[in-house]
Amino acid sequence: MSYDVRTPVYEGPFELLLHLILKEEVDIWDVSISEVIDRFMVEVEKLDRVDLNVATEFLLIASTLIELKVRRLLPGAEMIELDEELLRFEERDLLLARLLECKTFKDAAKVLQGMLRRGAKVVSRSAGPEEPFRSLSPDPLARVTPAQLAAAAIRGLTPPAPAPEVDLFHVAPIRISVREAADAVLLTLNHTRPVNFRTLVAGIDDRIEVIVRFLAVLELYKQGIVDLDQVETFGDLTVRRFEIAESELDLVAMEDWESAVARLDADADAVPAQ
Amino acid sequence: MSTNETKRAIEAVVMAAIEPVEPQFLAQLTETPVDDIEALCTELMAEYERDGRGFALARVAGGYRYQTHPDMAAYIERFVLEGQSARLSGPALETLAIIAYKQPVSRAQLAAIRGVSVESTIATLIQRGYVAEIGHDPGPGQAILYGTTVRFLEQMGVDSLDSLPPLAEFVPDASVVEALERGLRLRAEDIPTDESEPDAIPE
Amino acid sequence: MSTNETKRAIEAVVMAAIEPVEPQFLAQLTETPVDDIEALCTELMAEYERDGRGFALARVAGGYRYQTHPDMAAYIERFVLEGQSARLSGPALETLAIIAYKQPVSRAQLAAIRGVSVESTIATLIQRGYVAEIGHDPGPGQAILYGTTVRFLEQMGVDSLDSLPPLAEFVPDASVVEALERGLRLRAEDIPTDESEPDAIPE
Repeated sequence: MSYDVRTPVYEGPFELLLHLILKEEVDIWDVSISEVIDRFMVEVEKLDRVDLNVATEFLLIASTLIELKVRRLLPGAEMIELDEELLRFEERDLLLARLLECKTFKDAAKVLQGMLRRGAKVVSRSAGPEEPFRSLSPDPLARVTPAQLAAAAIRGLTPPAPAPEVDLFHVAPIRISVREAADAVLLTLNHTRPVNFRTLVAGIDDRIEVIVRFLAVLELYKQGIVDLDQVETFGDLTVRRFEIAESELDLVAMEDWESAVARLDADADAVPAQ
Repeated sequence: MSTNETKRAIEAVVMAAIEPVEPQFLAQLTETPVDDIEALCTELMAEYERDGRGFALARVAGGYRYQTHPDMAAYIERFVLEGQSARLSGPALETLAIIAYKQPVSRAQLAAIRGVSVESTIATLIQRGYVAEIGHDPGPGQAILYGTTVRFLEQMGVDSLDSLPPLAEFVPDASVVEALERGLRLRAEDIPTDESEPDAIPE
Repeated sequence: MSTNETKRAIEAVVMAAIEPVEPQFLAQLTETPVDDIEALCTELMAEYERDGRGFALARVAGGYRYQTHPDMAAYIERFVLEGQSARLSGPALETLAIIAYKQPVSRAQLAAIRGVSVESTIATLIQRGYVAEIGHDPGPGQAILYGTTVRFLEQMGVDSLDSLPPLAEFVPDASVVEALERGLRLRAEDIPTDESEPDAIPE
């Protein structure tokens, strides 16, 4: 593979990870954690400019790797519950899938490059019709209004690298606010019978929504509307509604959560689902 | 109209055009079935090639156009001099590849696949005219969706997106998958044991 | 270079050219005496006529060009009236708009703003009669400066450049301002008033 003649400059964490695994044959698990980090940092330092988004992604990948590795080293690994084990495989597979996708498009790009290069070797006819036919054709500018010209000028004068925009894409998945989540929780807890937290989030697939619901439960606990109980560490969390609430539901306090949720969601956006 | 006359008309019209001429349009102008137009164009292509012409008739972006013969690139390069726009960077090419195969695609989806922000590469691709905003996501975010342009097809010298090699051809082969799996394996037990696949064990 | 190769090169270059190509230029490009070029072009003309091509190689003022065969005039008329050849591409319109608003402007400045070579776009705009060379940069490079023509104003339906809509509050990015300033001795009114920023003034 003669592709990598230049000093490797990585455009992103996947590319770096691909390089570490495929080219340098680093076995992420056979080397020590510090070595993984060192090698990662050496490569990161080669980046000629620090893009905050890139840096964040690098951190994310690095921490995922370390997390996977640490879990393996932790004592009592044999006792890990089955679904946690599965979850870990899921994380690994997710990373693997993304690496494969990255590699697929990297290779596709090489072929496109070849096609573009071949395409650049030919010049297409663009002289158009000769006179007197040329004068027959309607003048293309006749259909352009001054306003369209001004718009074209602005388009043309707008530099290639646009100012970062607030991308609202990440807002989309949020379908529920803490306030709404609290309503939903209270609806389920209309008796004083304790309910398992799992029940409260049953049927919710979106991780963020689960977290929002958890935040709602915490807020209700803080406000003295529900009680929480957890018999053993990592055991199930049970939620029980007080028969007589210690206070009214404070809606203003609920709103405070929303900015936190927005941040949380922005973070989640950096780890796109599947 | 005789076949010969139709062929001449095709040659004249395509010569006068500044962008690929759709066969339907040629059919309409010459009052000839589209299939015949396609057949005649194929004949013309073969004739130019046989006669060793320095130009060619090409089927590009859904139509026919005259272009210089690839063998003549050296003269054309000298002729157009600065005409060649700068090469695309690796990241720009990879982003272009994702857009070409996954369109319509949003910036967030592109960033997810690339693992980095794609702001500036998209801007470059739009400026080159290879990529354009082709719509909005109907979902709540109303994210802008990107796709490739006719100019992209023209530059690539292909007739349509279907003429691109299928993405499946680029899916990494088993050895790459295996190397990645090895690199990312969770624990010692994940390594296949000696009996099953001794090669898989890293030295 | 073989005679055949020279002929192919002539065909390719004339096909790619927008304006008629001078035989001297072809001679230089192919390292062939001008007389031979003329002879080869005469051969090509005869070949196309013999093969009953719908186009012809013609010797016009300024050199050789491809044009449609006179017999095909009826088709070309219909084709041209349909207006397929009468579209200004997005990039061409943008370049024209930049020239209109920022004239006089050099090719290098346009290329810097557009991020791509503007050779062929400018050629098209000149050919259309919208843009003309209106002077030379007094600076060392003596670069050709372009501006819009009276014909441009007529087609836009405005009396003068002042009648074009103002670009409102649009403020070009620093990189565009820099590109405009680079290599061009500034007209007094263009010099940034902020004297504290000597960097903005070209060397």
